[in-house]
Amino acid sequence: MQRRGVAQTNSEQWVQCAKCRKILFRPDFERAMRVCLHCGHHHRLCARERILLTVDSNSFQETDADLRSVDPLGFPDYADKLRKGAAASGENEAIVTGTAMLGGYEIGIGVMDFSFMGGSMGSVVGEKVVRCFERGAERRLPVILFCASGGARMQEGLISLMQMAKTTAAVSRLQRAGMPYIAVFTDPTMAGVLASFASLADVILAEPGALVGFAGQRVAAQASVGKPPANFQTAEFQHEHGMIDLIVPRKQIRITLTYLLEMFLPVEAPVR
Amino acid sequence: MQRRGVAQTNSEQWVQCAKCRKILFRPDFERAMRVCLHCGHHHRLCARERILLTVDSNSFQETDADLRSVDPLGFPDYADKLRKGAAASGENEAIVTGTAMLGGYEIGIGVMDFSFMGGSMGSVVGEKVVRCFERGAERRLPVILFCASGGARMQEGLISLMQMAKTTAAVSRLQRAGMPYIAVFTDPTMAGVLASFASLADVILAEPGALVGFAGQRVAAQASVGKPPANFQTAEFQHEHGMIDLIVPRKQIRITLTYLLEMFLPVEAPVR
Amino acid sequence: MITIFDFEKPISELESAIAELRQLAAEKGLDRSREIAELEAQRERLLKQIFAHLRPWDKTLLARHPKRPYALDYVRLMCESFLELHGDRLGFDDPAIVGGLAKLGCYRLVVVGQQKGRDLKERQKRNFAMAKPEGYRKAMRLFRLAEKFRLPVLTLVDTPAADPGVESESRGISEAIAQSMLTMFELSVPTVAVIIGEGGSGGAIALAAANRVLMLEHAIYSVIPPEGCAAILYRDPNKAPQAADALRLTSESALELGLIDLIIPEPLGAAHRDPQTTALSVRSAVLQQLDELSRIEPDTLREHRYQRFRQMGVYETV
Amino acid sequence: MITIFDFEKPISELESAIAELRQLAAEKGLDRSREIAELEAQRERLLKQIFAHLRPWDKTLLARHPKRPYALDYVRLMCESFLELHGDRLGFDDPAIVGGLAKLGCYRLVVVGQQKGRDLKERQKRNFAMAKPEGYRKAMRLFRLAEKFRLPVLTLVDTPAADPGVESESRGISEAIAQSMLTMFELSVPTVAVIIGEGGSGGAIALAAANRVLMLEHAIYSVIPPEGCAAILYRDPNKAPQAADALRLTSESALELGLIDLIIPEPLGAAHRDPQTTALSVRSAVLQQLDELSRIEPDTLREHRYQRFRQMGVYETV
Ligand SMILES: [Zn+2]
Ligand SMILES: [Zn+2]
Repeated sequence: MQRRGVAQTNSEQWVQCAKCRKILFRPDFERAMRVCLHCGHHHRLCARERILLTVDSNSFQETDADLRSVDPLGFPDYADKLRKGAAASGENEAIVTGTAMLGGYEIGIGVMDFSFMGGSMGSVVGEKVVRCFERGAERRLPVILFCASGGARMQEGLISLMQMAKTTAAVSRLQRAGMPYIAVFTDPTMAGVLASFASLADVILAEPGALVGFAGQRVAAQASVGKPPANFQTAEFQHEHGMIDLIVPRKQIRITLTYLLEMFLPVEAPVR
Repeated sequence: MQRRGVAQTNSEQWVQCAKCRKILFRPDFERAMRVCLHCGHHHRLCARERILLTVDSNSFQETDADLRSVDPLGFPDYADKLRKGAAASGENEAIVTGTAMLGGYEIGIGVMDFSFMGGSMGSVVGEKVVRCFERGAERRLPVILFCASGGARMQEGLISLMQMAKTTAAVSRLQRAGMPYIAVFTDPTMAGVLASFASLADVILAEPGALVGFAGQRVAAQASVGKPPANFQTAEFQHEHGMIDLIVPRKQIRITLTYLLEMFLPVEAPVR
Repeated sequence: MITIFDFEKPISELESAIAELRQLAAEKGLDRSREIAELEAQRERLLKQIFAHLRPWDKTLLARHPKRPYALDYVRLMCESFLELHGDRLGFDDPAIVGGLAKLGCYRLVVVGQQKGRDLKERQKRNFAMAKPEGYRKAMRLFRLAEKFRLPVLTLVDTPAADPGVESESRGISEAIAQSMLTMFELSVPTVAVIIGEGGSGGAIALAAANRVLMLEHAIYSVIPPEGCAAILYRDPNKAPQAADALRLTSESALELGLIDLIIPEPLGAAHRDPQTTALSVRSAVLQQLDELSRIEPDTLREHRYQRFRQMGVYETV
Repeated sequence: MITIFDFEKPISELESAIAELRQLAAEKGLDRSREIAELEAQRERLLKQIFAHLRPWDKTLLARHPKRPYALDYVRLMCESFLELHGDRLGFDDPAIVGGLAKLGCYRLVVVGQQKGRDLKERQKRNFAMAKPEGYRKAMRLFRLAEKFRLPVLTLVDTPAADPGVESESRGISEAIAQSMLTMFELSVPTVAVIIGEGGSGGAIALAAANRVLMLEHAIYSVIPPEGCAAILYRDPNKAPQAADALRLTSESALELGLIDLIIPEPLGAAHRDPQTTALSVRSAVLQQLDELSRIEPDTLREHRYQRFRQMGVYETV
């Protein structure tokens, strides 16, 4: 698989599209929210970029930034990988959470960052997701999660598997509070994250071309009789199969989320 | 389609199996509950026979026997068909309902009779089914329904379509009361009956080989790309496709129902 | 493609004449307005005359008219906004049923409807609005969303029947229809169904277990297609017109029998001659129902809905 | 088929010797009971010695042992009665997951478990206990039945993983796993999960979101199969034994980490050497949990279950 997410930097002024390989003028590329102006390929965003592009200006207030992963099993190279992940992403963990305003509505928000250890879910990601849902239930905030993850974090062993159950339980909290939960699948949304809180949203949006699936492509192909279809494990495939409500180009995500909040959030009874 | 349900009478002593065509000694055949001793084909039973074979002796008390169909649309030949149905079945309508004991448990029971206008559901069948569920909800009785029907009764036009909604609504009444509802699909269970109250039971049993499906076989084949499988629209097909819990030979229906009642009905808290 | 039914033929002849005259006048720069006005008056008289005496079979043809507005046409013409949602979350997304979130007047709604296709390609894609189990399961998912967020539900019914094929049978089309009705009965939000075209048996009632059921004037609602009924009754599918009579599948009959609550009048010449006006009539009828229903308590709504269907049936006690 | 793992080899050699001696004694009518007793004592010593020092990889092999009792074996050996129910009511019935209504002591239960196949044919039919979406959807249907009739739920977990194939992906395997957990969290009846063999990642946790999670002594429970982990970690699937060490997938580790509640001891030589005794141990462990849980109020059960998983996770605050 090509490194589909990353636009190669050729110089300060120019970048190369990871898909069509065309050269793009960087200011244009950034203005297009890192969507290729030629082929429409949606390049990955880091968490902070996503937040900037999504919520109302200056409204984001980060929460739980003080949580750090430890190495509970003494797993080979885990401590090193955590350091490298922090360096690569500039974040302390694979998710940034907080509260913000979106289209004038107060929301709880979580944005995963694939550049921190492939967005994998260990104890800290699990805890931050859970706190996001719990905060939503307590303060009656809708929750919006941008997913980007290769799955559970193997380096925390069974503890990371338990994060699937823990985050799922927290979804049920928000549900009982009657608050909306909207998920946005970005490239990639896989395995343990897809098979837990991500798939349980009231409405699921996805960016075009995002990789979305359960098992690795090789494992899936080996376990199957026929050949996987060409668009296997893309957002488009999952949309065809009823798992995603809408494929939404990056530029329209903000307005789509706003419309959904407007539809779902309780308002005063209409005056007649 | 052969007249699969009916065992031909050759004489007082002998009958011919509708499926394998073998000749059977009538007393043996009746003792086997009209199941062919050679090929196991389950011949249709009329409602009264079914009740006799199912509930505890002398426990059946019929209800709503006083309801009669009318001809609300002035539909061609309907009045005549009603007369013929009554003559053929010895019943006033296509379902007999009541209360009874089964394995020592008090139940509400309804048994459809295919020999009355193909077990079709018009106003009276709908009303009797609804009363069965309502009685179950009010008196906290589990409800057991034996289905045998070609579908809605065309001769009552839209009124008969509404019986699908009406009986479905009544299922929700019983559900809210927390009382179990068990359906037994006998040959045939089709169309408007299958697509309403029949499919909504907590547990669904079926007799081997019963025809169970939505549309007529010809319509289904015409609307499909491939050829229907050999067992299309049999109880076995529906079982493979997750729509029926168990295929139960006629001899074991009583004991299976008793076990289910034992499992579902509230008992005193176990003593410890 | 222009479809002209027998009873529409004289009208369309007049319409052609009017169009020709207009063109001629424009080309030659002549004033033919008097003649045109006369022909138009004639057309109006003829329409009134013909539409005053439609037989159930004529209505069947109108309900199936290829130019008749479809569910998404109504959504577009009557709602302030609409966002379609997709998928049953079980492996499928059935294009024969569409649904989503709409604004209608002061209401936010979940709208679910059966959708026919306008051209051949879309018709095939939408399977002629014959929903498979996944269509009803998508509908149920949206109904549950409506319940969760306390949004009223509007369904737009327009289907010849549920899909009867092998695939649908193998995924439990009967169960899906039954569950769809059950889910509607369980809702505690206001629900309004409008039969906009063909209300075809189980496929239709699956989306019509609502607090209020309205019908467009020339829509039909039937337990069996007239062709199928004719095949059974007369052993001749060509006797569908007689079967349509026997089945009494018109809006007038449904209202008389107490099975629907209201007929929404169509413009003279039926909905396809003026979709805009038709949609506005639907809009105001639906808004009126919502105004009434939204004053009722959730549990009472459920109970009213139960009683609405509970009393349907005609029988005697001896 | 006889499977002898490396660490079991000396034992099976002794067992062969004992069997030979017995046969010889019987054939010749000789009394060799002293020699036999000696060999048996030796076997016992050896078993103790070997089983005192099992590595995580040995446990992995034991958990996958082809003679290990499977879900339906436990049901048969420990329940007074059982009626299997079938189908997800959505079009499928997955043989990889079995479920039904059982009596266990004074309890009536819903039992759901992953079921491996004993011979090649059954193994294929049951897809090596790798459930497809429909398996979890059948489980959910049975969970809801349990909730409705206030029956406690027992799950028996034994799967290498959920089915990862194209078919499962296309029907939403991820959604099914997530919904299965969610459904378990919503239950207000007591729920007990027992990891009886392989607790394979998402496929396992889907059935293990219970009030109490027990593990058989030699079962494993892991976020990833050791082979898969080795392929990533060492770029060599043959280094699975090292990966098993790193993953700490044994019952002892799970208990130490506070992720399970209890280890159910197996007979000397593991469950497959004495299924009957193992099943009775499972039975009494489950009954004890049910006795405790059935004293707790429904809402409290749900809250306890939430808190049980809520506190899982190891991190620091800076
Ligand atoms: Zn490009
Ligand atoms: Zn026979």
